[in-house]
Amino acid sequence: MSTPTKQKVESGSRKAKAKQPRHEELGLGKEQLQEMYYYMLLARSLDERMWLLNRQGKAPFVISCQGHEAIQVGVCFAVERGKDWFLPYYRDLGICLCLGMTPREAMLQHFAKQADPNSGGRQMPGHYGLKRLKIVTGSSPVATQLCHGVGVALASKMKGDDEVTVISHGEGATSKGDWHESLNMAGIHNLPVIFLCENNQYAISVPVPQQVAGGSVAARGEGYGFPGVAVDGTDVLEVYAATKEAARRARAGEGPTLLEAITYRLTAHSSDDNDRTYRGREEIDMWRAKEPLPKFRQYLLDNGVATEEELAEIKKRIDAEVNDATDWAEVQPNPEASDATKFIYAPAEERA
Amino acid sequence: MSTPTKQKVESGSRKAKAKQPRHEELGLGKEQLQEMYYYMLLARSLDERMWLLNRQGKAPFVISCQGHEAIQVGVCFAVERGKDWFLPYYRDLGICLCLGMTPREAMLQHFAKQADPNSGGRQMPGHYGLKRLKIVTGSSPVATQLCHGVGVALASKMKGDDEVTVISHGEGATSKGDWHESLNMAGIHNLPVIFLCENNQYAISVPVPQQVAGGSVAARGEGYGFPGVAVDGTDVLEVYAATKEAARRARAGEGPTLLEAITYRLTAHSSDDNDRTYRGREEIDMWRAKEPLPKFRQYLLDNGVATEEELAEIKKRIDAEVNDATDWAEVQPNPEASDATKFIYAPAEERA
Amino acid sequence: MAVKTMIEAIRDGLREEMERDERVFVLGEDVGPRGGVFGVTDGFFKQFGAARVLDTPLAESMIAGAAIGAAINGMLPVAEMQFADFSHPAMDQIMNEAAKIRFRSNNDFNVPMVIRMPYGGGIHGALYHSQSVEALYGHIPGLTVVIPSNPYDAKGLLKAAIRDPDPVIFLEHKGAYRLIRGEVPDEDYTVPLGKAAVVREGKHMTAIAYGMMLHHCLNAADEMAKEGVEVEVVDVRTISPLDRETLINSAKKTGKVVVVYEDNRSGGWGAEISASIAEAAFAYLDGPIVRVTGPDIPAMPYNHAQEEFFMPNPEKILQAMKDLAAY
Amino acid sequence: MAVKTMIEAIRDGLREEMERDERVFVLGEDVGPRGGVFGVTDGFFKQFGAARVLDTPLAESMIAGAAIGAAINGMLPVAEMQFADFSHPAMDQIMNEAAKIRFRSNNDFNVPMVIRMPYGGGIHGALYHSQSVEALYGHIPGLTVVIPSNPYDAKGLLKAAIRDPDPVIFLEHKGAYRLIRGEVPDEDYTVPLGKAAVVREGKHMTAIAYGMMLHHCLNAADEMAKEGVEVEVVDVRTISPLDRETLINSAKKTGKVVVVYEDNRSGGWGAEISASIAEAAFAYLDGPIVRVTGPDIPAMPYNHAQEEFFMPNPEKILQAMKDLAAY
Ligand SMILES: Cc1ncc(C[n+]2csc(CCOP(=O)(O)OP(=O)(O)O)c2C)c(N)n1
Ligand SMILES: Cc1ncc(C[n+]2csc(CCOP(=O)(O)OP(=O)(O)O)c2C)c(N)n1
Ligand SMILES: [Mg+2]
Ligand SMILES: [Mg+2]
Repeated sequence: MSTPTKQKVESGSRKAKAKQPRHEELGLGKEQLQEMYYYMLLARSLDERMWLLNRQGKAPFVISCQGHEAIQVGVCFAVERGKDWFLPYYRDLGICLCLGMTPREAMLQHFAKQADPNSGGRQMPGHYGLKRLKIVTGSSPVATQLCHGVGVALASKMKGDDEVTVISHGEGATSKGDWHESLNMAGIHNLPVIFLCENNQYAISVPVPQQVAGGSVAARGEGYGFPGVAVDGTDVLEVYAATKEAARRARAGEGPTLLEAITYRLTAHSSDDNDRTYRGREEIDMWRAKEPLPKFRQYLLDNGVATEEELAEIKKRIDAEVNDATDWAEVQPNPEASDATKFIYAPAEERA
Repeated sequence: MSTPTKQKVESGSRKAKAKQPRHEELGLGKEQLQEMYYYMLLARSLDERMWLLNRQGKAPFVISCQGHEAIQVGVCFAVERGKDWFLPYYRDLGICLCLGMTPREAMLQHFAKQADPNSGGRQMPGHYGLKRLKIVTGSSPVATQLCHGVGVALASKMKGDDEVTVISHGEGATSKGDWHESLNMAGIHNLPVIFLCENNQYAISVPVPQQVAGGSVAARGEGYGFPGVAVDGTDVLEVYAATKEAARRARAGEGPTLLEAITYRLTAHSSDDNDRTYRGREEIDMWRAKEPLPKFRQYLLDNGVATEEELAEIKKRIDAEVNDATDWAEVQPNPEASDATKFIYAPAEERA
Repeated sequence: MAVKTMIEAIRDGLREEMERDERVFVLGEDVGPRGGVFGVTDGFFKQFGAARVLDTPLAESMIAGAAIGAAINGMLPVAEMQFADFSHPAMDQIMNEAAKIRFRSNNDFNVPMVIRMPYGGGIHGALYHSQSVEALYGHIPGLTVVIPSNPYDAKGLLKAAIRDPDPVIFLEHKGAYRLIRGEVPDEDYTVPLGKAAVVREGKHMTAIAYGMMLHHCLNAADEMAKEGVEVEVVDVRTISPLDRETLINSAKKTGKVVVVYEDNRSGGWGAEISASIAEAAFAYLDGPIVRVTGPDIPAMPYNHAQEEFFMPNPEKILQAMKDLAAY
Repeated sequence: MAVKTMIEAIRDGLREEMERDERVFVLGEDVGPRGGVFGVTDGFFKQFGAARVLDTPLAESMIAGAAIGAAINGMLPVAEMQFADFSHPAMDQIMNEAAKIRFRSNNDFNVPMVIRMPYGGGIHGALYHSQSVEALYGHIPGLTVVIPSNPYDAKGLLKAAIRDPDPVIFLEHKGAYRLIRGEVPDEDYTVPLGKAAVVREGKHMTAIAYGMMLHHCLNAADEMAKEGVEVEVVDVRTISPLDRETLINSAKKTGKVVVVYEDNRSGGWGAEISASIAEAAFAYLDGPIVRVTGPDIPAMPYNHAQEEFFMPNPEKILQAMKDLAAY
């Protein structure tokens, strides 16, 4: 697996129409674009800091969003944050930040602090869940969240709530029975779901040809009676456009969309992995050249959406936030051993 | 769900070419056709007798192949019996008979006798397994056999054995995770497998629109990178032709085929079911008119493959066999209570 | 009070909860027009419509997982596994997801859902329509596992389960569905989760059981009474979390304990009951803690003789009680 | 004899079996070029090639199910579940299929396969990389469930498992992989399935454990010895079928028993051990059968303090031993 294949791009980059920049065509203004860039860079910067802290021995584990930033930010900007549901997976730091998880909260999780709003330090980093942001709690077993998301969307439909549910996962997750059972159920009931596959070419060490028969995740949509759309996951605007259409469909009662956003995992699978055993330098370099962040940066400059100065300002702001989050979170209290027995069942007074 | 939709017929009934009857085009002679008819009628006759015995209180359970005979016989004649592997499901009485299970053996199973070669009376009727015929033991949990079949085919490939593996199942089974995981694995490794979906419109009471998103099982093949073919499952020659091609592909190393044979379940799901709660008389009548047996009978007569007398002779032979099997099996010894503890692990001398 | 069968009581309880609270809905295979293969949801499709009586595809993992999601988004799903034997594909969703969601989210999320599963043998169901699964689910903290033995408890426990804010596995013995009858009040009531019940008082010996086996114990206790041995019979009712207090108190009172379960012996739930008593009531025991159980064979055979061999019954229990009484 | 770690011994055993018998092959996630996430199959891809060191898609049910099929068609598959915590989606294939195939086919078919699973906690693996699953699989007759505690046994038991004609669940404690070292002979040998081992003789008390907990028991026993209490330590080794004879004999000899397991208490495998002893050795017991176990919480937390709270350790075991000695 070496090059990103664009199986079917149904939306995005409609280049024609004179010289109107793509973002204007999509109805996005300067402020929004700068904000998108901010979140992409914030995700990357926090992620890099997490690795640093891991190497310093301050956190036993990191799992990374690097290479996925354009997907995660593009998707979030195309739905209604605060109203729509998300079932992210462990790479979705960028999604959670866009939805409102603060850098301090991210670092509370990274250090497994008592105040970690995701799990109180019970789960590993990357296992998100914040009810106030409609981010549904996730686990480690791959693909289980697909079924939950379908249930969330079923409930929305039953209650008549105008909510879209975004369920994200890797391409490895598409091999699981839960993936299939969920797409089938969503298709039968025409549920307002966006199945977001962040295809980063590997499931730990296993490359796409050994994972996905036929090679294309998007091609599977048709078999369930709804569109499967492949987009360049390193291009935030393309992801945005495809998600916008998927969300429109969902809200209009037209049913689910399977969105395959193709990118590359820029780091090892996690801090426990050694990716030199299964992939080569050249492949990584080739993908480094297509990185989402420099690409979008260039777009902003080329199209006069941001100046170098503005971008430097954004970076400065982010650096400060990352420093603050790190320093602050590191000294927050750790969980108490005795609290381990809490929250297994509801307190007696809430029970029947 | 009312009419059999032919989504995509890639082989079968190529009517053109003058007046050559279809079976000749397919290279089938008179003797084979009569044998096919024999097995179809044998399956139906045994099945009917089993219901009778159930109503007489002589056997607690029946699950039926009625409506599936053309599929089961057509498939078997298109592969190499004795050499190829089968992973049937509980409706596949016709398959097992074609492969060499005798009517007496079928009745031993029906009465749960000690000498039942499938399970010694341990499993319910319809749970087949005869190693000498390369029929792999099956269970009740739907779709588990898909994974086993993929493993059997993987072993064939690893050993370089020229074996095709036929895995059959209902359309309800396509909703299970195991179904998907198996098709994906078979596609990745290009395994010599025929996935035979006997789509009889219902999974107990649940009709296809509530079971299969998009409505077509065959349409899912493409997503795994191999052909999905829908055929008229009431037409034994059409099933034969499609299976022949699937088997050719498998043997040539071209990989799996997903074969959807469309028919109708003519009986209730089982002797425990009451299908009047969920389907109407008219629908049943409409399908009765397309029944596989009269249709094939007429073909034989129209094309001079058999005379009324020959067909009457076949029926007579079958009646005698069914009577013999019933009478003989009924008086065979029942299992011993104390044998229930046998065959949990290998005897000590076979262990390491 | 009307006399009802188990299945009627369960059906009534479920229907009343659906009438009481719009958030309650059922999902599963064949629960719609067919009314469930045992008829528990008979008439529901007509009364509540397709949206609240949802025929799902044949996909147990999705059924459990979608119920989790619906519960998170404000509904109160009651999922049906057609047979407990087919719940295995959903074990990941039940054990790793439903059971752990409140805990892993540090109380941010909870999953108010019920999964009903017909279980148990003696009905010619063979290997895959006869299984007991309470030991598997009972082992997982975060789940509440319930097994009613009579119509009154069945209805009251089911209502409590539906109103409980956490996932409940509700196991219904298939052999008891139509066989066991009892009085059930018309008015609304619940039976508390987590409480065992002493259903027959006695001073010489304690028999502990649940589901169908409870009735076999009561029969055996009747016989023992004729010989002057008063057996106290305890209905566990909630498998997990286990009401150890009630079990241990009875063991302390009588000093002799028989634990009965239909599941195969090794690692069956009665092992936990026995171990709990061996640990907490040792000083009070006058004899070994005896178990009467299904044999350690992979599953229940279909043929009659071997099925009977598998099932514990009043005779087998009586023999064990007599032996223990004589200890 | 060379001193090896657990993981080296397991790797050697597996490699030697693959060299010895062409039918042996491994399949699982990341077992190929990556050599497994713990490195058990490190170097195998190069030595044996892609066909015999098969990187599968991320699909545990298929992994187990395809192994069953391959075993039926003449191969000897050794499947890897990347973590025991992810074996749940395969429980249907393992419990309902693999375990029951010889039985249900009346001895016509059998399934010579091994499923290896790293299990256990104390490694900052949190809820889903720390679980113990032996109670779930141990409960199912037809399966053989093995947990080695040291490199010698690990290699010998793995070889026996691969050569066994029935399905074996082979559980490897992750914490022990690199921590536990021991002498391992170069020549071929097996350790018999189904046999517990008395690894330390004693007369005052019996401690029963397996896997990582065995070492904690040995440590605690050392401490007790200083106080004059000789603890006999029994390594269960094969969880199921359980070698009751060895356990019960030791209990009869010492009269006092501590059962230790890392899994959460209720319905853990030690409950079966305790119940078996309570039933068969009652007359010999001088005290309650005590259990030292993980707490009944849904899973192991990630943060250090709560992880430590979860894990049994020599101190907790020592305390229980002291209390029991004083009984
Ligand atoms: C059911 C299950 N099996 C195995 C694992 C171990 N595991 C964690 S992540 C992973 C790979 C996932 O790959 P993919 O879905 O492509 O996501 P990516 O990490 O590439 O973003 C594996 C095998 C798991 N967490 N759950
Ligand atoms: C995992 C599982 N769930 C539920 C059942 C109960 N059940 C037995 S057959 C059946 C319907 C199967 O339908 P289909 O696959 O279409 O086959 P058909 O009976 O129509 O030939 C169901 C739900 C089962 N056997 N296994
Ligand atoms: Mg990936
Ligand atoms: Mg069907």
